[in-house]
Amino acid sequence: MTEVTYLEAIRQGLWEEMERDPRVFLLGEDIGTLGGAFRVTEGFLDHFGAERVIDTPVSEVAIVGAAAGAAHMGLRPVCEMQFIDFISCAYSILTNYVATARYRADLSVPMVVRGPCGGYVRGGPFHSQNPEAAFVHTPGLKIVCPATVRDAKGLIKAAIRDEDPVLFFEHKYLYRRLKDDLPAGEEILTPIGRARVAREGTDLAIITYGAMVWKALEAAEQLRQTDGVETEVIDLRSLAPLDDDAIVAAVRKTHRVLVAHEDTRTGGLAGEITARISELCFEWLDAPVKRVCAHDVPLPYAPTVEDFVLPQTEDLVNAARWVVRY
Amino acid sequence: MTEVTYLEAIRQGLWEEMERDPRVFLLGEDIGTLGGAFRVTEGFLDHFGAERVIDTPVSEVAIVGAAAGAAHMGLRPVCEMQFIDFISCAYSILTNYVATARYRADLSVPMVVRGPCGGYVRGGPFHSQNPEAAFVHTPGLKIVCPATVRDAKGLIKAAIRDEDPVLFFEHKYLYRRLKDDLPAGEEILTPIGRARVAREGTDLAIITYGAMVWKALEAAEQLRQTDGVETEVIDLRSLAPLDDDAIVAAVRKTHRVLVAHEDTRTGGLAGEITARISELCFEWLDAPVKRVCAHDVPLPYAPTVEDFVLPQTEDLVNAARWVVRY
Amino acid sequence: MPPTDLSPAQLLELHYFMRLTRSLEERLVVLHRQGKLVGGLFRSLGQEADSVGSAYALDRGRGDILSPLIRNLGSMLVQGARPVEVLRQYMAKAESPTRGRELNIHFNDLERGFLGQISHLGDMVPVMAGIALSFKLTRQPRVGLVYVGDGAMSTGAFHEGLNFAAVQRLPLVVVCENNGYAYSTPTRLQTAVAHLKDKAAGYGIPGVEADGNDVIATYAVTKMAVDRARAGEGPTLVELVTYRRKGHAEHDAQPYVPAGEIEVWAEKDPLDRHRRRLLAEGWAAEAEIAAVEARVEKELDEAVAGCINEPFPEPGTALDGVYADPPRAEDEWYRRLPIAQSPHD
Amino acid sequence: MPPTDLSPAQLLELHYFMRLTRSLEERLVVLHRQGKLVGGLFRSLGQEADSVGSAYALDRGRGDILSPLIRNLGSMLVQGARPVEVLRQYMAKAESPTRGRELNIHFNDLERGFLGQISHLGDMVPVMAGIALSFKLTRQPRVGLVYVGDGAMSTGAFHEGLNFAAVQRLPLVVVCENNGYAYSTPTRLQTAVAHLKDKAAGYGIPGVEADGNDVIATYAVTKMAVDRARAGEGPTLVELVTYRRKGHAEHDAQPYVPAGEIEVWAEKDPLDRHRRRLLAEGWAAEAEIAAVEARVEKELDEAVAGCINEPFPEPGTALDGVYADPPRAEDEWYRRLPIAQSPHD
Ligand SMILES: Cc1ncc(C[n+]2csc(CCOP(=O)(O)OP(=O)(O)O)c2C)c(N)n1
Ligand SMILES: Cc1ncc(C[n+]2csc(CCOP(=O)(O)OP(=O)(O)O)c2C)c(N)n1
Ligand SMILES: [Mg+2]
Ligand SMILES: [Mg+2]
Repeated sequence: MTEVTYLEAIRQGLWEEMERDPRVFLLGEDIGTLGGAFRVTEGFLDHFGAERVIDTPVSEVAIVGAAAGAAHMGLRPVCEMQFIDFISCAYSILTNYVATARYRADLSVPMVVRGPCGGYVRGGPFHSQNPEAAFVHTPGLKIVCPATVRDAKGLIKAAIRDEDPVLFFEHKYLYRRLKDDLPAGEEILTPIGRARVAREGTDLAIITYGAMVWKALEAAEQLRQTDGVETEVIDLRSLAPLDDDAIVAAVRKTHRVLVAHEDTRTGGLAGEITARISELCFEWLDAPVKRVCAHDVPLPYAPTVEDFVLPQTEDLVNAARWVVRY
Repeated sequence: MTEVTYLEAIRQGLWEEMERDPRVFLLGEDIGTLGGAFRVTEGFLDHFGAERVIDTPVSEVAIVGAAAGAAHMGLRPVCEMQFIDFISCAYSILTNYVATARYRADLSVPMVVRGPCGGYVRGGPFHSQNPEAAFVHTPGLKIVCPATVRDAKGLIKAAIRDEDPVLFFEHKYLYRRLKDDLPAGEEILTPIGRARVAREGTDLAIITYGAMVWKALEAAEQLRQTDGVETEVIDLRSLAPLDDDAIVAAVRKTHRVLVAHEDTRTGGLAGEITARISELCFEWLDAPVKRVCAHDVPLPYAPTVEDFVLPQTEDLVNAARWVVRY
Repeated sequence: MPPTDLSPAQLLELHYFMRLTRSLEERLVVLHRQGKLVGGLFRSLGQEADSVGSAYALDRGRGDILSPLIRNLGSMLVQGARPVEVLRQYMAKAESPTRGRELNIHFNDLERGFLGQISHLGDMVPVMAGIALSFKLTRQPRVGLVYVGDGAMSTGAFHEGLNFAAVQRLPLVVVCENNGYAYSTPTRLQTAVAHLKDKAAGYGIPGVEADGNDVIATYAVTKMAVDRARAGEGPTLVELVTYRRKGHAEHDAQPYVPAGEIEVWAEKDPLDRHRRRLLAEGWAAEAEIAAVEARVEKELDEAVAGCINEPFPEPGTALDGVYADPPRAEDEWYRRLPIAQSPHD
Repeated sequence: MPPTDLSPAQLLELHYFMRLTRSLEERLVVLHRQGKLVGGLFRSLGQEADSVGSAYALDRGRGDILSPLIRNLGSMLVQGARPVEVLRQYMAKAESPTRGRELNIHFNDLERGFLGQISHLGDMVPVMAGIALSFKLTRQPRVGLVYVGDGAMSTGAFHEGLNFAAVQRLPLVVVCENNGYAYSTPTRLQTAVAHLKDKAAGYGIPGVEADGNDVIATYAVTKMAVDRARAGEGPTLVELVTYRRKGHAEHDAQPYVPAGEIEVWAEKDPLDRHRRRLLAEGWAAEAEIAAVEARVEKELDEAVAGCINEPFPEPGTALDGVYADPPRAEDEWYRRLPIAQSPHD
């Protein structure tokens, strides 16, 4: 067992897959000599060479498009977006070309697009985004968001091995703050499409993902201590496909649900989850499903306003109390 | 009163605004000499001249970006996307630059992006899209989807007069199929943000928008005739902002709701509406809110498969029966 | 002596492919008028030489791959696409290569060497750059070729894809069909350059130009670019100057075209030209050419007969194959109604 | 005689703006080390001449507008941005031009003639094309200028925006700062062209180049482009060759830079050069220069003192101004808790 950071876990996962499978290669801006803006691929260029670690021009469409073409030919490209905010530049080619390729043309596109997402880091409106909603809406893409060190490794490896395109959103707040022991010898693979019960509880479930899992766990602890309320926390891990069984199980167990995410509310993924709950287990609800999300504004960067806009642990506690008392 | 098509209503709205306000100008691909792929701007070039009706290169980012810049300077550009499917190319500049401009930099961006959306026309995966979900998720944009001839005119005029960027999605299935009498002298303006009760009913509400309004009305008529069920149909008209009051009023009145749209289900707008209902009027529900949307696949083009994938009147009838009997 | 490395048999085969392209489109016109097609019909009348000649410069045996745009039917036929596949696509048949999912010539077979386009112009450039990248990374002496129109070159995707290919010196040939228009938009409203090949300078790659209505010239200029790519010297931008004699699609009556322009170009018809040359140079006899033309019509008779009565796809097939896993999308709940039990069970 | 139309006073003013840029950044470095800044710090050390000289070529009186990128602080100062605004931005103060919403030099004042960038590289090119379009449509003799880096030129947005501007012959100047790197990526991995100005050919516009470390040269070359634009002759691509002597941001220790490279460029420091020249040519006396430099420091002392203790914005201001109407975004329900009544009421 060695303690590694969330970032190091991603690094290890990439490294192991590149060692295992010569078809895997990386492309992105500044991933080679620099090792990436956050150093996720530090040392890769020296070890794997410039053909497998390609420093590209500032061209997200080219990165994604070239990855798709290479993937058709049997390679396994992993693209880095320097910040996930720039994936928007490749929105069209991802949703129109990549996502539809298998369906419309029987083309395989086993590729991964990964990059740092998320706020709480004073990054402002263009270095803090959570772009999952638009992509979850796109049939043909898979999306994963690891919350733990273990899943950071397990999901990047599973994503690379998947036959379909996977977007891998890694939370930059967790990069170096989150540490955990990972067994040295074990091959860690997290199945895509399966949620995780991050904490067991009976009075209320908080369904969430990404860095918000940790806020939910904090809230759960506080609720136990101050209110005697037992909160179940579901870490979705995979946003597409969603794990309906895990969602339904949590609702049946607790009858009261908060759906939480860091992304803005309107049109965000929490609406989808709420609708699924309504459709799949309305009868099991003792209270309305309520959402705890960011306010519907671009994310401002001054600490006071960023903290106001993004949901905080205390907001989850407040909201949980409301739902439990309902 | 003269009978005009939905397409002609948009044309009239554009024409009147250009006559009224010299700041209004158009830019897009083939909108000049050709008058647009669907002839919405036929005759505009001759009347208003090449400076106010600009044929652009095939460059959606340039179209939207240039419109934004011109809008900052006090002009009122209206961009045409030849098919709304190509708005994806401008996704980044729309969501990052245009949508945030007022918030981050106090910049006004009074511009409209309009274009033909929607299926049922054998257009295949790239000429049938309904791109609203990703944009409804973007604070700073307004989105309207007229279902009627009157609103086609009233909303394009309101969109042009709005101080903020408005996406105007016009349904190509309705272009020439839908006709209605419009009063000649009257100035038609439909307020953005306000839904319309398209049909009154007490047993069930179908909340929808765009071309699906007409399927809902057909379904409602069938349900009355065969089941004696009275269906209320809400035509949202404006998707951002959503008219929460109208949604809540329909739920309070009918206690049973279908949310329907032509776009695919997962991550679509119906999830958002379902969540709002859950949050705002859970107590008034006698049945789970259910969604009637397209299947989660890219839209295929052969008639059999397109019809299967898209929701049909009969699907609404079936679904309504389920909800009513619940 | 032919002006290139092409044998008389190959020069005749060029005629075959051009004739096949044109006749296939003519069949489609008839089927379109009969209401048998689903969706629009896109013609390449007058541009057959540029598609056929350029594709012919690829080496199918070595696994070269091209990606056509809407007016490059001819290039697909050269790569082995069969007329019946095209007919099925246009008629949205269950047996069509995309099983009725995608339109017209939007289909592919990487084995035969063609990748299907999507509608969004420009995207195929970075994708083909990726295919060329795979050739480079796996050290295969294969070449990729991607078509762009005068219009498609204005897209950001074109720019990013070609720039990337140039920096990486990928074995990619970019063939730009300058046919005077993008839908109704004349080239002077599309770009301020005098020649589209001038755009090569912005990528640090060579730009070359040829008469797109001369099939031998299009072959020859593309062949140079293909050889260059195969030799590891990177991309070339090849401009083929031609003219779109029909509307953007069949429904387009070309009101925006100045009077007389089409007629001028009809004079330069690439099939007529090549046919005359075959005869004049003695590369083929009238009877041989006639036999090729007869063969085209026979093949097309068979192709039409072979698929005209085929059914549309079964509705339920629409849910297959969005992902490898899960293999089938969820059937929406409302389609599984009426359900027998009460919803409360 | 100065080699341009600039008077000695103006030549001294160029020194003032360069010195102001550098000293302001030096103040920011100190504040950064003191933990007073929010977010990263981006330097333009060694590039002050290109920003200042090019912006100086605009006519503020006529309402010319520019759009800077991250390393064009100098250009904003020329257009009238005040150091205290920059300091407030970097410290995310409530009184900052964006009220703590956007980072560093991402702010604007169209009256003074600068438009704030967003992070997404390339987008400002089409937006500035739109501003230039408004000048053309309203027949105002104004000019727009947009900065791009060697990296930003690889974006699709750059291509689409510049192509559109060229076709429309808009009064737009595109200044490309070739500073050798995009973050860690050297220009040879960014493009295959030898000179970035070569990219002009792909748009049918002139491309010109100047020594970016010679403030007079950058002024002169940009002035020509500005005059051309104002005369209705369309865009020019101006390449200014310079070098980024600091990392991409303060946290970047530039491990990717070959040894000795920075030192070579330090020799060519634009401030030293201009200062020497002012003296050598007799355009300014040592005392005058010293007075300018003292003025800079004094202004900065005041600017820092004037804002250092200001507060961050009030949290609730975060909801204002997403739209003109409604003026305020909804306060999320969970923030309005705990509510007094039972939720059943
Ligand atoms: C990104 C994008 N925008 C708009 C369109 C609509 N469109 C289809 S074909 C076409 C014109 C294409 O012109 P060109 O590239 O010259 O090809 P040609 O039709 O002349 O062969 C346009 C604008 C599109 N397909 N993709
Ligand atoms: C579309 C986009 N992709 C990626 C980035 C991340 N990024 C920020 S600055 C930068 C390098 C910019 O280099 P250049 O344009 O040469 O400007 P310089 O920093 O040298 O002034 C990159 C890649 C971005 N801002 N926008
Ligand atoms: Mg063309
Ligand atoms: Mg640079």
